[in-house]
Amino acid sequence: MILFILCFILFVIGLYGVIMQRNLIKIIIGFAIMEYSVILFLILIGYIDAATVPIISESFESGPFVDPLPQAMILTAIVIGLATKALLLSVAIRLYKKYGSFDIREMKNLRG
Amino acid sequence: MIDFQMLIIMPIVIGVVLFLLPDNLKIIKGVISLLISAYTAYLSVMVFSLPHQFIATLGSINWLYIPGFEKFMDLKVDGLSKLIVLFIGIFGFLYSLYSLSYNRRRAPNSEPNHIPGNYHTYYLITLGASFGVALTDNLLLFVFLWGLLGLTLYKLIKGHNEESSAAAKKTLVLIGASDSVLILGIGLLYICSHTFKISDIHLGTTTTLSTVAFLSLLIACMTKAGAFPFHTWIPDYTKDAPASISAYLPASLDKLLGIYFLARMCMSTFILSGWVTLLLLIIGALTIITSVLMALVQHNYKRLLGYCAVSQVGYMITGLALGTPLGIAGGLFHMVNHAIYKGGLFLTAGSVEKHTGKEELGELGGLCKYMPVTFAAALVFALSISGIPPLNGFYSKWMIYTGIIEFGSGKGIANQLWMIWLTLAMLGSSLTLASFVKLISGIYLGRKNEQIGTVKEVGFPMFFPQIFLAMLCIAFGIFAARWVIPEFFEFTGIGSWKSLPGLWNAPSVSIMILISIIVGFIIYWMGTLKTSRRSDSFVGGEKLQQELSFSSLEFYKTIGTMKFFNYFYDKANKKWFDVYHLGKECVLGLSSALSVCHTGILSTYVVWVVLGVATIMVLLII
Amino acid sequence: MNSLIPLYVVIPLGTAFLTIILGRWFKAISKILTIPALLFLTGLTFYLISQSPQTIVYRVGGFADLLDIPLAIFLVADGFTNILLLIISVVGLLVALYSLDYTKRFSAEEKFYALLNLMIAGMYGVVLAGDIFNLYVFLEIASIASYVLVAFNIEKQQLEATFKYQILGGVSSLLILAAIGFIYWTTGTLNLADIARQLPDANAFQIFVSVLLISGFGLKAAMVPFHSWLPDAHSSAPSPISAMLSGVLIKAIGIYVIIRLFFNIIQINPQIALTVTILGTLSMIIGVFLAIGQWDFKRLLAYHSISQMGYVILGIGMGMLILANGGKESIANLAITGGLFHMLNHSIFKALLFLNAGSVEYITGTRSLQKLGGLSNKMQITSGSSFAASMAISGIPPFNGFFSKIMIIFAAIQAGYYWLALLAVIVSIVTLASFTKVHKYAFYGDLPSKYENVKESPFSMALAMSLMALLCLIMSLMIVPSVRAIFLQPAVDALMQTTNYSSIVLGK
Amino acid sequence: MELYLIIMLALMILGSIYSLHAKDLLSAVVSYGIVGFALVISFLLLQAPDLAIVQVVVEIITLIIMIAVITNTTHETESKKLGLGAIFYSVSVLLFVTVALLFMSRFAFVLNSFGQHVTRMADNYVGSVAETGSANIITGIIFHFRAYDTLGEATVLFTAVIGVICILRHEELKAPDAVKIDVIQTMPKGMTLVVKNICQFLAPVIFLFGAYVAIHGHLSPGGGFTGGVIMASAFIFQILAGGSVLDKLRKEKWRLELSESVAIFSFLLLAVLGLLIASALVFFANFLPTGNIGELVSGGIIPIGNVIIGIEVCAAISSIFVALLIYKDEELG
Repeated sequence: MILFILCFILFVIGLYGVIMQRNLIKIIIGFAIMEYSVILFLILIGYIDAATVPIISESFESGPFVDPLPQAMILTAIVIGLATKALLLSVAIRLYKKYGSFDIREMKNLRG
Repeated sequence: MIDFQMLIIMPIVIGVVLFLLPDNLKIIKGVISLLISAYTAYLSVMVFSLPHQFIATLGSINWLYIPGFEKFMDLKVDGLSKLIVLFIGIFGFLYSLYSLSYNRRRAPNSEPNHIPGNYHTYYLITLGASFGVALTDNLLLFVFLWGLLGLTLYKLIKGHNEESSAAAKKTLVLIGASDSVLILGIGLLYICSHTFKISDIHLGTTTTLSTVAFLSLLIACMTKAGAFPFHTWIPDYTKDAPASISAYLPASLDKLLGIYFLARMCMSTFILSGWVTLLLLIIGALTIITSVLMALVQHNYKRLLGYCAVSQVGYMITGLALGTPLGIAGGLFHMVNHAIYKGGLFLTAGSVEKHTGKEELGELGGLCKYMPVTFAAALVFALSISGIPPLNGFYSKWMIYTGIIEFGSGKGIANQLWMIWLTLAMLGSSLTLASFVKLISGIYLGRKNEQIGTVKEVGFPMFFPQIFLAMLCIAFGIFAARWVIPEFFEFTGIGSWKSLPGLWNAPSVSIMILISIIVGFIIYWMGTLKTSRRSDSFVGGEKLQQELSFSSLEFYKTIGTMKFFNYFYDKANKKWFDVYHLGKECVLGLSSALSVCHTGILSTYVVWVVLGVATIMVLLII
Repeated sequence: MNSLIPLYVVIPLGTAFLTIILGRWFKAISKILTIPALLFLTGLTFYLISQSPQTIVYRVGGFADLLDIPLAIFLVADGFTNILLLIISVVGLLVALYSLDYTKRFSAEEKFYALLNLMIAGMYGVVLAGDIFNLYVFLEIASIASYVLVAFNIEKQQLEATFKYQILGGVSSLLILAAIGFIYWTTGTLNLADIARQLPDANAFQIFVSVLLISGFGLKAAMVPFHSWLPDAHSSAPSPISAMLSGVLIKAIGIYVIIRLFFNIIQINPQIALTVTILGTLSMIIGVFLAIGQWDFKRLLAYHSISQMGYVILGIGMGMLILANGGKESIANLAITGGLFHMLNHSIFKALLFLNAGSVEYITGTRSLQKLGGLSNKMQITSGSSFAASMAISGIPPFNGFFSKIMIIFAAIQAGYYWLALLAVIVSIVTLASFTKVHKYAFYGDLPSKYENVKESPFSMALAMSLMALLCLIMSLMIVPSVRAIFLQPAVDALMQTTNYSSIVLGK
Repeated sequence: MELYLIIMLALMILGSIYSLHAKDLLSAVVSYGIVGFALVISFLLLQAPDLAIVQVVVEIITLIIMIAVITNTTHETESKKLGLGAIFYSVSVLLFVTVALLFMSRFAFVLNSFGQHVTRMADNYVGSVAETGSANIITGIIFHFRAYDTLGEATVLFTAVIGVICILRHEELKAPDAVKIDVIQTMPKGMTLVVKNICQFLAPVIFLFGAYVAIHGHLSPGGGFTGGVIMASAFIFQILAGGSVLDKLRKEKWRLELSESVAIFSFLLLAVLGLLIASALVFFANFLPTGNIGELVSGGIIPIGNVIIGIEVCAAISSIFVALLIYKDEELG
């Protein structure tokens, strides 16, 4: 259970970063950390004691395997995460050009 | 047997067809609209001859038949709705005729007229929807058509400048709000009675639910008819809308329908309890007094007429609130009379406006020579609205006064206070007289203002409706006692006129009316006192008319400087008594408070999410 | 017929890919492909709806279930899905039509259409998904496409809006992913129907997952207090995109999933139902009060989206509450019908309003209401269609919004939630007030001298707006029982028979 | 085993705390990298080699992109603090943590504890993976049973790439080819000769390795995504080390964009072919013979899918990078 709690703490740190940081890049980092914690959480779920890598092989006895489904899901999630981060970074670099800084506090034209 | 469903269907369908025609066929559209309204007027006369309690359904028209929908399409003709249908038909035709000429381009030197686009479409849809409102026996169809009326009302005023678009906005907001409240009321009514059939509902206003339902419906009626405190759209609307539309909707149809529905509620749908009666009487009295006080100080004649239109609603509500046969009959009779003379007044105002291009009393004067017919009609209407015998306004007011006195003999708080209602009603009548002396003298008497160019009498299409309505006023007045009022009782099924013989000859009421007329002149004279002295020193031995024309201008200042009134006028100018304005202030205040919270900072937003999740968790953990 | 279901995803995706491949050589390819593709899908949707209401279950890859446990990813199209398919197709088609002229001023036009198609494909994928992870993936497609489209013109405000939108959208995606993890933890399955069977009865765990899902999808649906991204994103985006976001996206990836999950998958639960209803009510009120104070045309509309979605959620949440508390089914039916009807209506009139705002902005170059005025004579189609949409959203007859509004209010009254009915009425009044404000400042009043020579917007924009205004009227017909039976009733039935979903989908 | 994981998690927590508190953005990014690599090791410990390979390469690429962004903009972080707001924010987060932990403690006992996972759906996949002919169960799942998800995933990447290209496109450019940009800025000449030479030698090897991983995805750890990311890294190294001219980069970007879309389109075609060829009109039918487990030519369409996705991912990630470089030249240079 401690693993899950640590995972949750990692999530909270990421969240805290997103909330408290003023710098766009650091907000993105905080967001990425949140994402890591969720990814890790799913893999932790799928782990089974004394199970092997889910690859069928003739050389050694196959199974029991760890749950392959979360791994398949996470493979997708990692790619999605990469896509999101790339997009965020490209927006950040554009924002830097427009505002001359990475400070999110200055970006409040849209309010009210 | 006639297809009186066509009353509803045909104007709406033709209206939509006209919408599809190109806009530059204005005259053709006008003629089509006139023909349709003539046909519906004919149909409405036919409906008038139908037997009582006639039931039909809209769904009986083939192409409109929708399976499973018939029950929402019930129509029912009874005495009350017949009466309303007849007058809607007449007004629809007259005003359509009037519009033909009124909508044409004016004299080149005057301002462009502000006739909204697709005028005839909305005119006809209004007509059909009004017939529908009067005839339907299903609350859902009722609310649908009722809402449609609000929509056309909005589209029939052209927001050509800041002021008129503000008026349009205010109108739609108030009417739309009352429609929403109406929906709430109908929902509550359904809970109480488990039916949408109007004629099947008979509820006491004893439980909270039914009282709230009644109040919701009441608000809808009051807004539509224009009673205090929901009346504020009417003066704004009448000031900026075309005169034909002011006559058509706020002065005639909206009054007819609003009071019609109120009458239906008071007569059959609800059994009023003492408190509700008291509430209605207070509303009635307040409406009479506040609006007529406002009317006194207006210098735009269309606005003045708007305020007077509101004031008269007070009489109708008072009459209906009494709950006695005499009171209800008086209220309904007053409704009809009012629709006639107030519609007529707007028509005459429209004629004046079309030919002079002026809307301020101070810029006009002495038109009686140039527009004699209009002047004569206006005079009849003005005398009628002020309750001068033997015109129709006198008789309906008289019935209401008698009703109040009769009502006073009953037990209950509202009954005990009958003196107050009577006094206020009579005071209102006096003030109405005062304001109309001002109107007539301001426009028609006195010396002609040089700024106005040549003025001609209006053409036949405008001239005929005015005369016709004036004749109606006179006819209703002359034949009131012998024929109109007894028929009225018969028709609406309130009771028998002959059962109340003792009241007709009550001399006390006649004396009261006389007193109120005298008081009215005194008030007007008091108002002119100061200024005539000043104008004396200015013009010397000129004619009396000139003093009058001057004093009508200065009237506002005189009344306005009286200490007691001064306070209220001041507040009224700041819109303290305007429900719309108050609501607007509240909503905008709340809005800006919420808006401040949206700081535009991402961190805050994320914190909201976090707090939101936490709050939901806390709520669910318990 | 079943095999036509994948086309919903294949066709927009194929269009998007082809657009990028060929776009460099054939400039017009994006337009030539997009309109017929969406037209075809619209036709297909009507065909699906016209068939007798039955649930179509499509197993991607054709793998049969093993030991009663699904193996393939399911695509499920039942009555409720059909409604969403209808919304996406029709609004998508009309917005694409509108864009034909609107995007002429854009650079990288073909990418705009590619992204639009991707977003549409993502939304189709979400509403068709019968598998929670597949739903997540397609949700991401739709979201990421929308992130980009919001900032398509790379203006300062757009970038700012998209950054906030992305961070909050990302947080919501993570919440959803975590919820999927939790669900997988206990049930060991991803198939929605299977989850419905496996998920334990109401307990703390189920509620926790519900909280994650409510907040995750609530963020996508912009329910208060998760709404803060919406006004920024929807007002900054190019107008056709605002129309798609407000008209379709928040419904397809937000409201739809919430309704589907809490009716059919997670056992109906009074606490959750109450929470959803409260959130709906809050959104309804706060949204409208924020809206009325706005001076930015599109921002005002954006806040109304929050409010109107609150209306939808209110109707459906009440239905859920009544069902969960064992109240009268007929009232629940009315409430859900009202909610779904309003959702359908909102997609049309809100999309139309955004298109109107876009048209005004296209012609005058501003969307500040204070700088506009008197356009009703100059831009008759825009002002007329905007009038229809405004009256529809304010619930004035004979437009469609009136009927759905009346249904929701009546349902609230009949169920005994008088206060909710009162709030709904107040919201409808304030809505009306704010749209009369729009009309007063944008279309009525004095025409500023610099707009003396403006003309109506180009043909395709005007056509799309007129069609939508017509739809605002025509959709009123859905109140007619026979029409309702075709369009709305299957959806309501699918929701009302809460537990039937899994048995129908799994075939027993 | 659990202990190692705890250590890794602790490392991740420390790394993330430092990363969020570092004054300099570069060190923040680098310590963020530590978090990512700790995650890779955790994956290895958790018997997920596929993920570990993908994660390590994705991590490197993310770091490269981040560093590229930072070097083109600023290292500085804002020194201003949040003031009173910070207290409110902290309290809210604390509240959230407390409530969430309280809530979770209420149902924690009903969940399977770590390592005691009970599979349900996955049993079926493991049981029937033999029919796919794929030795790697994960590849079997993502290209056979859940190939539809993979289509979605590839589309997400495609969308993001189109998005990045859109957002980083030249602002003044109103129509893509109408205006010729006058900024003909050259890339830096690349790195030193030694690095260049080594890269020239290494890049093809890395590329080949990536291709190998992609092609053998159904047999060994890795697959289309993994292989694609590795191939992309080879490409990126070459550009970084060798340097390139803007015009050439533009052509490169277009080529990458094209190959990416062609690849993903052919993946879609592969899926639709199933719809057309398979008798039952099945979307994503594996219509090719599946062969025997362990052979290279087995698994039906799985290897084809792997290769296509490999190309798509490679092109996608490379074009993100190239788009960044072009942006740097056009807007900043």
